[in-house]
Amino acid sequence: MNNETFEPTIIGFTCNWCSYRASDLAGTARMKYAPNVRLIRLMCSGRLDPTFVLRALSEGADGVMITGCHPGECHYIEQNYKALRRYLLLKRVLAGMGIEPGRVKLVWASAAEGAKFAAETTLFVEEIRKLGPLNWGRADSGPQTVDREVPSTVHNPSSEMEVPA
Amino acid sequence: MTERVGVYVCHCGSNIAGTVDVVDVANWAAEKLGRQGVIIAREYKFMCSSLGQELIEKDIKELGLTRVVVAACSPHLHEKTFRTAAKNAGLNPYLVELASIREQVSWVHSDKAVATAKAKAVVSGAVSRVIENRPLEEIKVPINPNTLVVGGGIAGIQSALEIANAGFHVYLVEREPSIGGHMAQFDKTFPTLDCSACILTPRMVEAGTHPNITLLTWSEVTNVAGYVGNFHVTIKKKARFINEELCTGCGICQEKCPKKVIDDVYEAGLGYRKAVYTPFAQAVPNFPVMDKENCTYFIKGTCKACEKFCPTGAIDFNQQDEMLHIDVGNIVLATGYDLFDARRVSNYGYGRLPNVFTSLEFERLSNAAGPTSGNIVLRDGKTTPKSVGVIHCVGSRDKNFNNYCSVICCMQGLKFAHLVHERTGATVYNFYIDMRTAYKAYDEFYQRVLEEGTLFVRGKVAEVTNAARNEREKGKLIIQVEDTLAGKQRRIPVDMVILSSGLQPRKDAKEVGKMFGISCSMDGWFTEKHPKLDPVSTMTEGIYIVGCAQGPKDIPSSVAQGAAASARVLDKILQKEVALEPIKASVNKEMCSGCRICNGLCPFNAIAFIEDDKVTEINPALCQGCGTCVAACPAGAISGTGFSNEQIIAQIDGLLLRNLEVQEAV
Amino acid sequence: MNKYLLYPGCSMDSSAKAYMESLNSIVEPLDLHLEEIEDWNCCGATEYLGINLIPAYSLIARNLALAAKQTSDTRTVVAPCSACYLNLAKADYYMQERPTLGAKVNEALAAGGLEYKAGTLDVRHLIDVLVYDVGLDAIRKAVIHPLSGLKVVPYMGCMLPRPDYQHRWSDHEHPTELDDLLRALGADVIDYPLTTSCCGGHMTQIGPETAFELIHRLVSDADERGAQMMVTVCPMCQMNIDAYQNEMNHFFGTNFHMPILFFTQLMGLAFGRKPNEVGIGVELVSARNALAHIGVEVPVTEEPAAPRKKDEGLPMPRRWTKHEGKKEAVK
Amino acid sequence: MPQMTDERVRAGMTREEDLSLLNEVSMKTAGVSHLEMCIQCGTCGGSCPVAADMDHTPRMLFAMLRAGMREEVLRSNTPWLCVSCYHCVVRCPQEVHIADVMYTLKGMAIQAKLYTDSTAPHFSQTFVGMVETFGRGYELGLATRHYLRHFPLRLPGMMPMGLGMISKGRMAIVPKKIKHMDQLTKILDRAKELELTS
Repeated sequence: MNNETFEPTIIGFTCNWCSYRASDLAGTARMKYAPNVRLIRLMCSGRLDPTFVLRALSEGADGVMITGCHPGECHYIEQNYKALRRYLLLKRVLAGMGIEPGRVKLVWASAAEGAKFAAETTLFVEEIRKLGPLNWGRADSGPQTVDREVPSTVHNPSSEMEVPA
Repeated sequence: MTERVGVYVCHCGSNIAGTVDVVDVANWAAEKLGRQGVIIAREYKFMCSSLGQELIEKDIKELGLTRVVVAACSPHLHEKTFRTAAKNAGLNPYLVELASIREQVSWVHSDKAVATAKAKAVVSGAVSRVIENRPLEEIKVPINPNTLVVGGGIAGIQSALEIANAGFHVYLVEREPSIGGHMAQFDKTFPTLDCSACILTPRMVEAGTHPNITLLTWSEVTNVAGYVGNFHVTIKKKARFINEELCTGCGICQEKCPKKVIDDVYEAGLGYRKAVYTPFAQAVPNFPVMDKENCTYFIKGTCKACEKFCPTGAIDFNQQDEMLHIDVGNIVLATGYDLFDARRVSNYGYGRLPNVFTSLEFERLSNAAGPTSGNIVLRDGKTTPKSVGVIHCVGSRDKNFNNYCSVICCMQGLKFAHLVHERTGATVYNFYIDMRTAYKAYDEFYQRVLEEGTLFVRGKVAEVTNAARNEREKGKLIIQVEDTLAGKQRRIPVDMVILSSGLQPRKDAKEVGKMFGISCSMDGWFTEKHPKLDPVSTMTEGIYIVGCAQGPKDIPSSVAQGAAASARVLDKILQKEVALEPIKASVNKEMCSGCRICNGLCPFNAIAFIEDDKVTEINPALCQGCGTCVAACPAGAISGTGFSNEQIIAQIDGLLLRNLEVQEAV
Repeated sequence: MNKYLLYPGCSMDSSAKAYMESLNSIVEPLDLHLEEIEDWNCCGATEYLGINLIPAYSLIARNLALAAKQTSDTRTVVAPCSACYLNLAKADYYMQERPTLGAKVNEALAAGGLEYKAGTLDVRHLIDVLVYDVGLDAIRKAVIHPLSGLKVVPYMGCMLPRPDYQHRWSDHEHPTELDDLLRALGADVIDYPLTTSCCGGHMTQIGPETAFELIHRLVSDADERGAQMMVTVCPMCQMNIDAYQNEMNHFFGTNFHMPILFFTQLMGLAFGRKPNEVGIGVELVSARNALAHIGVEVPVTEEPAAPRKKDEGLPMPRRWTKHEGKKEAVK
Repeated sequence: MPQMTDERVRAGMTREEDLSLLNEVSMKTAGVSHLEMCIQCGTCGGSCPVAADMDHTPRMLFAMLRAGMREEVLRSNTPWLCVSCYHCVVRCPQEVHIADVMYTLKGMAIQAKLYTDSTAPHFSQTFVGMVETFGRGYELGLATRHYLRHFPLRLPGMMPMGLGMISKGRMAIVPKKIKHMDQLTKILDRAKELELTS
């Protein structure tokens, strides 16, 4: 890792229909953006269990980007609204845990918005860079950690933060 | 760890190899991910080529691979290719994962070291995930061969005829008393100027008499349940107050009915009909309907003139709405469009200035069967205009109204110019922003209208006013516009203004979409499965969209879509059963606490609570696999195949390189 | 009770004092309570914005800041002048739409010990609160002397219904608020297609020929439609059409006599006030004859200068110019 | 070899600056200008009540902004004729804040001293001068100063009107001043140091 500028590691969640296709489009159009985000494809942003986010943050990610279809354009009709609700709640939970809520960001991107996906990714990387490394769950901040059991606070992906619809 | 994983890194020519050190990635995977189960890692020029696929198939057979990761392009491109390869080699296709290192890495980054490092992380994530993959089987469901077509415009008629002609049964449901849709209101069709009724009526009759078509007009779908192959549909057949068995369509009731009503639908408010009426002479079916709101008998309790004169005793004032329940395998939605309400553009004066007309009004005005028998006259009903202005883009391409281009308005405006010129000899001005005539023989029509002497002004009209500034303008409608090509503001006095209004989604499109389980775009049109490669399918299997319900389009495109959807429907019917993606949620009954949190989350009604067992169940045929309920279950009782918690968590850990023996700086 | 903070604007105690007087005459019958913003300053009209953006918005925002500080039981600021209303409303809106603008303006306000959080206040025009808060029914009830037989064209002007970022008006082009209100007073309201066309604004000052053209369009169309007077909601419109009508006539060789009054003046009359209580008589194009149609007698005051014949010499009190020179020196 | 006219030289040599002009105007405009969204439909030029007196319609001005014709744009009389009637603003299909762009162009023209007719800028400046001195508008002072400077010959013609206004008590002879003029001055002085750049 470069000592001069902090290069954050970010996990990005996309839905299969809009935002993953937006990232595909950014690729096809050869748009350049920050390389710090590693994507996980879900079928829908509604699939995002908030514990996935906590898991990512506890396992070394400095930020998590959640993306999905625009409100009203969800391929599962309205499930992205549920993602939105969970996201808002998650931010409060994070704040309660002493983690900057800005480490999690929700971005709507349609399949046509490759440019937006690229721009938002770069922007988010900058935001996380400003926040600095998270180092949650690691006593030593160094990356050379020998294969060890990570104290898993959130292993069981139960969802205590679900808001009943 | 007992899984045997093979990793295949694709060069994609130089598309990947140009930015990612593919050899390094393959070597790294073999070395660092060995403990995870990677027993072989190869790189190859083009993995998707037949040679590349054979390489994988060979390894599966010879090395006994139980999991495969292909680091190549987006799964949306070649996931199917590699899954099929695995299947050919005897491996369950769902044990293959794609790691996208082209769209998500090599094409979007330029620094080779950085890109290579990211590619390793992506491969690591895929390897961790694939180990958690489980073999899945496609789900087979039998298909009911009957089809429901909703909407009896030209798109719906076409769709119904194609399927019926192939020998399968169709229910064609139409909200209005007759099929025909907007096309039945038109006079001429661009660019060939075919008489609309002449080409449409035979199709309507064919649909009305086809042995394989059950025509349900004056009817609306009220409920849809089930899933592809097995939809259960409830249709409300509104009371016509006419006994269809007895009615011969002689028309005496209409003649005798004393109540005259403005016809807002078929005559676009420009003509009249009776309280008992068929909307037009060639209506299919030819039975009239009684308009309860306006019928004197229903209002005052006396009259019954129609009943008195009906020679067959077909009038039935006691008729009730009827609920029909039908089962179908596929549904085609051809619900059409609404015309943009031009009153909203108050600077164009529609509704305030009498001689401003909408496009649909002008269609009726110029139609030989319309209220003026085809005479193009002002609203006084007699004066022929000497000058006419046609305004394009009314309500379209405008952030104040509808953002999109309505596609047909330019050609429609040119058609109006031609008709006015031909029938009245008036001077015609057309005001446009951009002339959009992109289709076969369309631009030629533009040329023809130019040749006829229509005066084109490039500029969006600012206002239509009756505030004259001089004698020349007195008593006229003045069109104020910047002639952008001349760079000057002009005020052009005319007798008549025609607004080439845009199209917009049906006002109940959102609710209809919800009922059928499909979504609408921001603008309100139904969303297709893929804008280019699957324009008539939707995200809900077995539901198709055609014509203007999917977006503004002209008649040829609507007809083409109607036929295209039928091909998709026939394809489904002939397969006799349908294979569903096995990405489904299911409930572990042992763990379900019966809290019902998940119950309200499913827009497809796949989740049901079993009162007897006090647990929730998911109907796999209805489940679309979004996973929202999986994420919501507080007991962790719901799991989702293909995207299980285990898979996703493994992928998170893998992407963060928590799976390595020794963590490396990346 | 309807309570508001009042931002009168500069013209209300000079060129549009008839507006202020008539406004004062209707507060009591309508139970309106207007509390003037203390030490308000000019909104900059349409002039300051073209010179320097941040000072222009800071000038406007000082008023908002003062109002926000003063407000206790109302958060609504009422402006009777359309230009003031537009400036205040627009500043409030843009400071939100463009947060950097909001930040800069607040930086400037801080130099005077003030601050304003955009969105804190509702900025509304007088006729807006009369039609939508007080309501046409209450207005109808207060009418003692209906204006039946008075043929008026309602003239809304441009800065009131546009750009209307807060969506307060029935329409951008042909709003009906003024029509409805005048009808409630019993007047014969003529459909006036130019109701939101421009009176020329500051062009009377910087390009009189351009302004005369615009005034001519308005006055001639009103005349053509048989109006006995125009009714306005804006001091600038009133000023341009009233004070410059003779000049316009001179310029075009026409002879229009189209009085223009503030809607509050007609409200006052309808509520039974005397003409002199509602500022009638200070208009340069006299409304005397028009009001005679509804039996309102306006006492003869000094007649305004008659329209000048084209070949007539210019009445030119030279002494006055010198006097003016002295006034200049005061500055 | 085509001759290198001034036009050509300018077009070639200021290309880089050119592209910045649109953005510069956009940045300096209150609110979000949407200037880059213009589709050249002419709604603005068609709506404008004073278009006849403009040397370029607003639409043309926006095309020129895109083309980077800085000098021509700032010399145009168009912004000075704008009467702020907002007809174009509400009708613009692309939601361009046209009237506010006109204000921006006026400010830029004053700064660059590129306006051709000084009547309008001087009127604005005189008005602003009054406001900065008294905190309130002062119609009599404004009108006389302005007419003396720009329409001295018209002033006598306007006298009957002015007389009428004064005799009817509609024009104050003495200007009014706000109480806390010092506070307003401080605010405006600080504001003048600030610029809208992002």
